[in-house]
Amino acid sequence: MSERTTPEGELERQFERTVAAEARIEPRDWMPDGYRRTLIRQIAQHAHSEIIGMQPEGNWITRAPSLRRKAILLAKVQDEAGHGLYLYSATETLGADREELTRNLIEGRQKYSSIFNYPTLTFADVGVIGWLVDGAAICNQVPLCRTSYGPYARAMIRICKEESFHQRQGYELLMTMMRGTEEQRRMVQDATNRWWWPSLMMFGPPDGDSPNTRQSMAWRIKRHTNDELRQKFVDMTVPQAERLGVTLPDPELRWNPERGHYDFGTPDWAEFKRVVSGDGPCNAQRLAHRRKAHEDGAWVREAAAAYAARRSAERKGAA
Amino acid sequence: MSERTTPEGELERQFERTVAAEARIEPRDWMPDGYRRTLIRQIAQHAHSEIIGMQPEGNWITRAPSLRRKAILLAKVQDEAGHGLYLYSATETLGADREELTRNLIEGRQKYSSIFNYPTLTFADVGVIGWLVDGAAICNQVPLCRTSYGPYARAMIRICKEESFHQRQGYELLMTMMRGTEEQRRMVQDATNRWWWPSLMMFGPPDGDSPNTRQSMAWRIKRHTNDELRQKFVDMTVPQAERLGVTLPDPELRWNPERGHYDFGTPDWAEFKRVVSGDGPCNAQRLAHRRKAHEDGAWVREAAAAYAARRSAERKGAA
Amino acid sequence: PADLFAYCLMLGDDALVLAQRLAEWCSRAPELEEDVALANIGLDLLGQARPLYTRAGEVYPAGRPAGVPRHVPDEDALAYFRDEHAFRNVRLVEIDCGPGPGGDFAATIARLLVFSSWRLALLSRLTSSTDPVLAAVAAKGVKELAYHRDHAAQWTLRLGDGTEESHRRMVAGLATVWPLLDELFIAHPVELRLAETGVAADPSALESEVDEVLDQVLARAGLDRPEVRPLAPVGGRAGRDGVHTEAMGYLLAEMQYLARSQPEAVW
Amino acid sequence: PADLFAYCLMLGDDALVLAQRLAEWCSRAPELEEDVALANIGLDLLGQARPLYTRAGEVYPAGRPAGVPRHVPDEDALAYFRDEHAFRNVRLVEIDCGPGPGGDFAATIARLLVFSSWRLALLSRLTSSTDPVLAAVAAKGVKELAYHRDHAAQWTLRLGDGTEESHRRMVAGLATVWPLLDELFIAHPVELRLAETGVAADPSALESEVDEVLDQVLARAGLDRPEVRPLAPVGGRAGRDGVHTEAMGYLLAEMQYLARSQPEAVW
Repeated sequence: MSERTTPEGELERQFERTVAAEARIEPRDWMPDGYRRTLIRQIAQHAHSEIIGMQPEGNWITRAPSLRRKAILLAKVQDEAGHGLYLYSATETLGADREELTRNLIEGRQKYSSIFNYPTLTFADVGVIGWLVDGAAICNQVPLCRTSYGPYARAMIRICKEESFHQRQGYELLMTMMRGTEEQRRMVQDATNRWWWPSLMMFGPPDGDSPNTRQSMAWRIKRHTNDELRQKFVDMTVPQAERLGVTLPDPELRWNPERGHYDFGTPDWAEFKRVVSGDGPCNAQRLAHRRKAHEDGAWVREAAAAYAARRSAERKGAA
Repeated sequence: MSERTTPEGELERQFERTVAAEARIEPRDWMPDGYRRTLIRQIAQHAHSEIIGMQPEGNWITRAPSLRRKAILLAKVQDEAGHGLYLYSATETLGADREELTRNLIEGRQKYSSIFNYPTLTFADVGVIGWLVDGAAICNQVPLCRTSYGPYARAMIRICKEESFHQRQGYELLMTMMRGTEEQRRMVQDATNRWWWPSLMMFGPPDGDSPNTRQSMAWRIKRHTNDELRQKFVDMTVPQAERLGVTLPDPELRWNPERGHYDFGTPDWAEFKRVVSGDGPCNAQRLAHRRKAHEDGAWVREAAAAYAARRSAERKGAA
Repeated sequence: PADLFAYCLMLGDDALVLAQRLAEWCSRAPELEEDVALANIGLDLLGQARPLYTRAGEVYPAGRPAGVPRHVPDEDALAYFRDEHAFRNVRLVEIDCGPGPGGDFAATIARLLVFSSWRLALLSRLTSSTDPVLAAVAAKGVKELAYHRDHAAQWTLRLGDGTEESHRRMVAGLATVWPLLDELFIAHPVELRLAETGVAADPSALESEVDEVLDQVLARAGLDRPEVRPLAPVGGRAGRDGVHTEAMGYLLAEMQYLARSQPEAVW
Repeated sequence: PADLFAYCLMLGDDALVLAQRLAEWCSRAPELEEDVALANIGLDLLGQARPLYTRAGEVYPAGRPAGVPRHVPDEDALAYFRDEHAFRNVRLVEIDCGPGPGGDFAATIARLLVFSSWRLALLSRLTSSTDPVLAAVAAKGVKELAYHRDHAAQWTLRLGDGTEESHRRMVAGLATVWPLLDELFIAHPVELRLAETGVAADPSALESEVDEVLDQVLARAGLDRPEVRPLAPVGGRAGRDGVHTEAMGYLLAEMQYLARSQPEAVW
């Protein structure tokens, strides 16, 4: 490395100028190893989250109570698979290997969003996931549309567009259910109670406990702190809850006219740590499901590869 | 063999005297090879029928619409497993090997009653199987309680007792359903329509086409011809259908005061032959189910055998 | 109108039940691309079923299941509140071809190949149906089905001509679905009556066309037509008559349970 | 009476849901003797659930699900017309331990060992319940549970000390069920209140007794206690609070579908 110090230093300054100017880093551009590693890790975790995130909602596709909802839900879960695909592609532009990332996921070496380690217990959960979980995801992701790495930013633009669509659909389902029977209103309230705190945890630990934030912000990978995003989400969501007619399960939640924001209680960070470290209600189930799908499908992928290799050899033989 | 001609001849006369006197042949008694082979085949087929017969009714245990019916049905299917066990034991007294008979079944070398190759489509089928299928089985089996081979006869006494109990329970379920809703009455009639002709076929082909009947009757393995038993079943069942309020799906069915019996139409013997030869609606499914259970359980049986062998070796070592 | 009602159900039920089976794969497919593809096919089929049910309800309101609250649209009343015997789909679409224990990806592809080849031939004819809704559903559907058939054919080639294992599984998958093939070409009286007036197509007229397609795909994939006998009907009745396999009851229980548990609910 | 109602449901739901899971084995067991044995155990548990539901309905008629026709007995109204969140069983009994894809015979035996050891300890205490029905159910149940536990223990020995394969599977089976163990000893407020009046038993008092039994069986079978962490509750709530695993909804759909499809029917 030392022999290339000068050009490397030049490249690094170039990189920093690009980032500072809010321009995009592209796959062929030079980038610091730490930037590359951070991005691969972050995008892979995001991809894993989309893939694991298919399960909680996928759990209701075969049982959706109307054909319209069945179609909406199937399309949504399909979109999540699609998001996973774009994001894995973005990691490939950074030199990562999808098969390896998948192994990292199923062997528990890389994380995915902990929110998916909670079960979906009623059809209202489908709506609440759209409203709260997709809502929180959008808060997290909108700034990523301006992230410094080009392929990631472009993937996020597409993903955010689809997620807002999902969020509106989720909220609309809940609105419909709230206009329905007493039991349906109970289901919506119950699902809200179960998903509210985990949704707040989606923004990560409080800023004081978030060691990677500063570097990521300098690199323009990240643009807001966890607590800023969390506040934004709460401020956005409280009026939506009111319109819906559900109570958010936080007795400390109230408008603070001085701050111009809602005050809210402290999530149970001990629970957060347990779930992140593998002890949520569904961690084992989600990973086992993914692992089984991957292993059961191995013979198919092998067959496709063998077939492609043979065809390609034939074409070369013919040429 | 020739050297033992005289004692053999004596044994054979002894055997024939025993049979003619309506006494029982016991496992240690001499018996002709043909008698032994016929019995093994017949008892094994009967055992297989009990085992395969668990499937059509077993199909409704997890979905039974009341706890009482769930308990009755589970107990009934359990009894069928028990019947299979007694009957396999009876074949073992004739020198057969249960594992080999099971292989004969799952590899399609030995038959089971073709009636179980029809699907159970509604809960009414559970009742109709009790009423018609168990009813026909009882007609077939009551004479077997006096069959010449002791262990078989004793097994049949126990089995017949339990089957009449099942038959009454099936009929009672239908009676209850007929007192229920319009839809329930439709279900009972529909199930009756589907099971009536297959039940008549349970007595086997018409006497003219039943090659084994004569020898089996001489050996007192069988005591009535197929057609005699079929007539008896029809005579018994028609008044039951009337009490129930269902129509038997046979336009030719009517009382014949001259014969003192009901006249009835001819079953579709071409369908019978197709189902016997493997082409019924469920033949492949029933065998695949049995095969899967047997294969999935192989490791358990091997473990039990290894454990038993080790314990037995330890006991010998200790002695 | 009762005939047209029944015919819409036949076409709609085929699509809905297969969509339900395909949805079972969601998050379980061998690769993400296939999760997307199978969901897409399921969505196309759902999208065909819905206007067919609506049409059924429109032409023959008496066919709507009794007792379903009025706010439930016809499509849902028909999909969620009909009992098994009122479903008119062919048995091919209801059997478990995986991801359940009854099959695997190869059996799913085998079914999709057979189904889409057949339905493409059927919808092609229905584009000129004298019923405008059927004609419109068919016109949209032929494009979708052409893609489904192509997708299934591509996989049949890959699996048939992939590895030894995939070849073996593809052979088994074909053997799983082939007994259900004959039923596709048996005309129901409703179909025959409606074919005479140009509303429906006689399925028995599709057999040679479908056979040719299947033979071509199998030949290119190095696979033989399975030598299996057709699955018998029950007392002469099969899927189109509302007589199904034992798999159907479980499928409907899962699909309809929530809707039936809360009939007054609004979704 | 609402407490006693809830407590009867807890005990009844544990029994019914496990009976339902055991019934899934029927015609699928590794040998006929085991088909008989598992059905027997399921029947015993069903036989415990029924008087518990009847007692629940008797002491607290307001708990009967609304809208169920009057001819439906309480036991069926409670078993078939309650929604998932009203089921009070521990999560151990509802998970798929085979014959579904979630387990195998070893996992089934592992669950039965844990469940029957625990329930035997629980019912032993309830034989002196001040509620006569609970005491009677418990008195009958202890004999049954002693057999269930013995049966499970015998198989644990055979599988743990059988072949390499069976040992491996038994280890995996224990790992499947062990995360659900802790929940068995967490007292619900209803249990605590009723324990004070001598109606119920405090499950937290059973832990050392059950642990001892399990340790003994495992030691004899050459198996270690799995090192797995307990399955987390959801927002502090688990089975006894009506918060279940995702498996529960499918189980109820299958079990309740027919009864709910035809609520006016008489069975």
